Amino acid sequence: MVNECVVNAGHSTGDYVTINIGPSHPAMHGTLRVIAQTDGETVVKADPEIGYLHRGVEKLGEHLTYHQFIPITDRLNYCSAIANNVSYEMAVEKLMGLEVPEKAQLIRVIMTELARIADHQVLVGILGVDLGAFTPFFYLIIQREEIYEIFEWYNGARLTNTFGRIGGVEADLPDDFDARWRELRPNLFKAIDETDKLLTHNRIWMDRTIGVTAFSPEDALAWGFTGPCLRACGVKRDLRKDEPYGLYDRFTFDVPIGKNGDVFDRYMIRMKEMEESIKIIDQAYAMYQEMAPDAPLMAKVPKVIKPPVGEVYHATEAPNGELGFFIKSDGSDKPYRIKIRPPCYMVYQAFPELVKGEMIADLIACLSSLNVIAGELDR
Amino acid sequence: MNDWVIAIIKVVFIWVWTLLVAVVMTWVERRGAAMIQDRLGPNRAGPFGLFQPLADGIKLFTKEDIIPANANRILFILGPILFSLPAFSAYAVVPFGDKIVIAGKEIILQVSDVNVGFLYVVALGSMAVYGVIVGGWASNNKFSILGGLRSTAQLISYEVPWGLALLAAALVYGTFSLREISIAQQGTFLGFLPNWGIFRQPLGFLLFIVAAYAEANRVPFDLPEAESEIVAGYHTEYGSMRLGLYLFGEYVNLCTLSALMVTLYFGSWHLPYLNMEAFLGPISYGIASFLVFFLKVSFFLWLFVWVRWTVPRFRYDQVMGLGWKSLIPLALANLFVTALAIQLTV
Amino acid sequence: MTMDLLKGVSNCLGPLVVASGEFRGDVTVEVPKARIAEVLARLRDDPNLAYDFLVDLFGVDNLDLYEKAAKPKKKTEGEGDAAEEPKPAGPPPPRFEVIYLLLSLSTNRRLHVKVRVPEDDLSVPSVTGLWKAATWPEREVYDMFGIRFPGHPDLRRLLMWDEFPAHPLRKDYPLEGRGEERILRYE
Amino acid sequence: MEAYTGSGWLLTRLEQLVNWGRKRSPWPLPYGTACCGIEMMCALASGYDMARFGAERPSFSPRQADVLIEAGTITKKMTPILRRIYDQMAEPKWVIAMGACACSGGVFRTYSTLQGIDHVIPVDVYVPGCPPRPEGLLFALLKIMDKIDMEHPLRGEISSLVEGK
Repeated sequence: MVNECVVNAGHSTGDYVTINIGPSHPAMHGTLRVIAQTDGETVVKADPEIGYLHRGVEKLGEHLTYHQFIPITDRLNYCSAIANNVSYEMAVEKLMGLEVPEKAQLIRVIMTELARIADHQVLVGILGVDLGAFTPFFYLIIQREEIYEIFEWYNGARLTNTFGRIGGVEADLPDDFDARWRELRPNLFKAIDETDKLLTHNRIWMDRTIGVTAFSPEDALAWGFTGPCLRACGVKRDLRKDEPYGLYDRFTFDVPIGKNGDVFDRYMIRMKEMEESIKIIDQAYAMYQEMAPDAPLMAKVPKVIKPPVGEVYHATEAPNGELGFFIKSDGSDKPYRIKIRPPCYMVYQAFPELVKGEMIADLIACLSSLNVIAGELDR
Repeated sequence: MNDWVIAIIKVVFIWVWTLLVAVVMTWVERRGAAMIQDRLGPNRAGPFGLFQPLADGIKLFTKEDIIPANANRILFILGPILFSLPAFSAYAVVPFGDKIVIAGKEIILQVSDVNVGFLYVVALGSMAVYGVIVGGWASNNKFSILGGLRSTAQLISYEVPWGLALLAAALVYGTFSLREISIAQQGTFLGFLPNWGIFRQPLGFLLFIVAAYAEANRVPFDLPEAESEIVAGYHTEYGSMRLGLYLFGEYVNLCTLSALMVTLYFGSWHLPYLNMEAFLGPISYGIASFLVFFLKVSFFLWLFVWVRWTVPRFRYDQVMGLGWKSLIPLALANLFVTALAIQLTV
Repeated sequence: MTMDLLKGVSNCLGPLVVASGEFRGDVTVEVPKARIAEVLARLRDDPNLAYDFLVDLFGVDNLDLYEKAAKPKKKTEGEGDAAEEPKPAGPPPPRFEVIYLLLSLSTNRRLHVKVRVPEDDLSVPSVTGLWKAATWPEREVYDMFGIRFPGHPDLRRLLMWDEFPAHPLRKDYPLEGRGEERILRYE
Repeated sequence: MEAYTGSGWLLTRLEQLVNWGRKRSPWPLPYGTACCGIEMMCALASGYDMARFGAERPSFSPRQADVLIEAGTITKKMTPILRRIYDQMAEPKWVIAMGACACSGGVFRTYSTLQGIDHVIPVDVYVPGCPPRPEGLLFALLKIMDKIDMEHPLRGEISSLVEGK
């Protein structure tokens, strides 16, 4: 009985047709699966099935040392690996009670915000592709390549960066960051602007997104929404502002919020956040330039990290929302238990509620706008 | 006997020409998309990748031919043929130039000048939906059937404004023959505009072009094969050359629709303010009229590509809403106003 | 500040707090398992605390921790064999924990609420009635540890496939698995 | 008869033509499950533009695809689905295993991860890296083209036809 719904998605019952969408489906990003009961084109019931990318990251973490786990965090939300790295490192630093040098924190801020831009670019591009507009995706990807170049030239990897170390960062920003950033900055604005022109006021785009899968703030909070999806519902909550970690209390930036929590608001939040991130990078880089060139980059960290017995939870604002790491230490060099709180996990579980009564095309739009990354969803 | 030879030459010419344009269109589409998207596009097969469609064709021909186990075999085979044949046949009545005089014999550049060519085109246009629905149904796949259903609903809905827009044009020209319509577009309108259909029927043209995009299943109306929603729509289960026929039929369809647009609204082979017949020899005039026609068609073909890579796609209910709530009332109003104007002026 | 928080929580919960602790600013309170839903409802509705947001919910298996405490010299390396080793004498402490991470949106304070689940009674009342956000996390805990949540609307496996025979995040389950394969019947 | 069988001139030329067609039009089935999927996207997008080699029109329907680009981790839960997708593809078909996870399981030596997709489907080209750069994928595509060049698509069929008569 349990098997029948697996590949052939069961048989249609009664008046409804059961449609199996995924896991290999263009809009399912590889590993998601939704079993939808439809009445014509209207979705009566959608049942998401996850776990197709469950790689046992949490179990693996119990068998790796604290440092060895950093590369694994890259592969959680692979659109913005650096945000995960930083989040994990901060959790371990909290566990160890380490104080990270200011310069290292500034570099972290710069890199994390770049990663945020890269993440949002993917989301907006893919949302366009899923709604049938292919071209913005290409415009955004071109600029994303330039961000990748900065990452690559900082630490050798394009996507899975393994950025930073526990207690700081591994290297200073290279000398020509200034030149690269000055070249990249106008291009980023240009890409955002082009996308804006192509999509935002496009009548078809507005028809397809405004009011689609709207969500009330009360529901969003009950379902545990965080990040852009929560802000789209009109709740002003950003961990960078509300529980400032690192140096985020020193920067001035806005937290854009939406009204209806529909696909359009989620899209607009991302578009605006990209611009806010550029603002933050500007400020952080100005502060970085004032630092002494030989300022320390690492706190005093022992070779083998053996934190005291205890358990901590530390959350940061990842591009998708609150990314938290719960680490329980038993005093050895390996974590006793690592629990990752992925942002899109909570968002995606409200999916049946979101798409009920909408059309199949809206289901796809909604899924894209939630930015469900299977890597962190399934871990 | 001589007439027979000429007719056969014309048929072969138009077939080859349509095939060639459809083949080149696949190349234009890919390179055009690449140009719009800041890429290069296929450039390895032949010069500028011009032989890319050929490579695709060879590959599709030599690929394993799969008919799914649960599919309806006969209909599955019939689907692509039903889809691509009407597209070819519709071309028979579209004039692709004025006339050419060779050895004292006047040859009309049109396969056959049917006096109800108009109705013929409309009738064949609605035939294409059978290819889609038959293919979608025969595949026995839920995505295919969804695609087929979407296509049927869409084509039926847009047939109405399409037909009404055509009807208004027919009222203006007072004929159903596409050749006579073409000839009627010579000269100027109101003294300063070219005497083209678009100036006599601006709303009609808009209705026609929107409906044509829907008829051709092109973005923003590509719901029957909406990639991100229903995988590949009605041809999800089709591979090898059967898929090739579907893809190919689509481009032939585009050709026909563009030719129709030019014939009805853009003065067919006429250049604005210029009577080519007056200063060109009989043969060169024939060739020139064909070239002018072809250039105009190319523009509309390119427009199809251009639009495809610019706008997102509609949702199903929005397509229906647009068709029934906006286009049909507008088309009816257009028809009424046209009829009134003709009544008053005559 | 953390002391204030602890005081506020114990005022709110009274004798329900079995134990409490603080580490690096994270406050943890332990409450009896059977009354978890009541505790969380009280924390949520208390006007001063207003823990109105469930951040996460997850399980912890303490098997190795107790074994290490019982034999401090000898560290077990292979978790695979751990299950077969004799349990330490005396009544074993509850093996599993379920931890609820709460957040107050108005004050931005966080609280960890912990319940202990003994191996012979693997069930914790569901809190899906309080927060819908608990739906998948509870399913995941069931999937990974085998802890049941009576009152959950749809308690199925979440990440592993339905016929998977074990609960992988338990400490006695080897990292590389026991060679389970998924076999699907095609029609 | 000689021309049609063995390594006759006509057959060889025809085979070359068929191979050329297949080589220049490898439509991919982008099966990006994890991190490598993002790099695959980059390879398809403007910077690297896999379409130059004719590998355009990503076909998500397995019936229409030629090259299965398996980019990313395959978990045991996914294994039967991957197998089914491969089975649904029409011959001739090729498989690129992109990334360490697809090749060997990569860093995820865990209970839920398949240790290399070659346990379930045959793989033509392995691309190492975690994830590989888009250039790696392009190189794999070129390797597939080399492989196509070495094939004799018609030989078996024609000789069996001739001998059968």
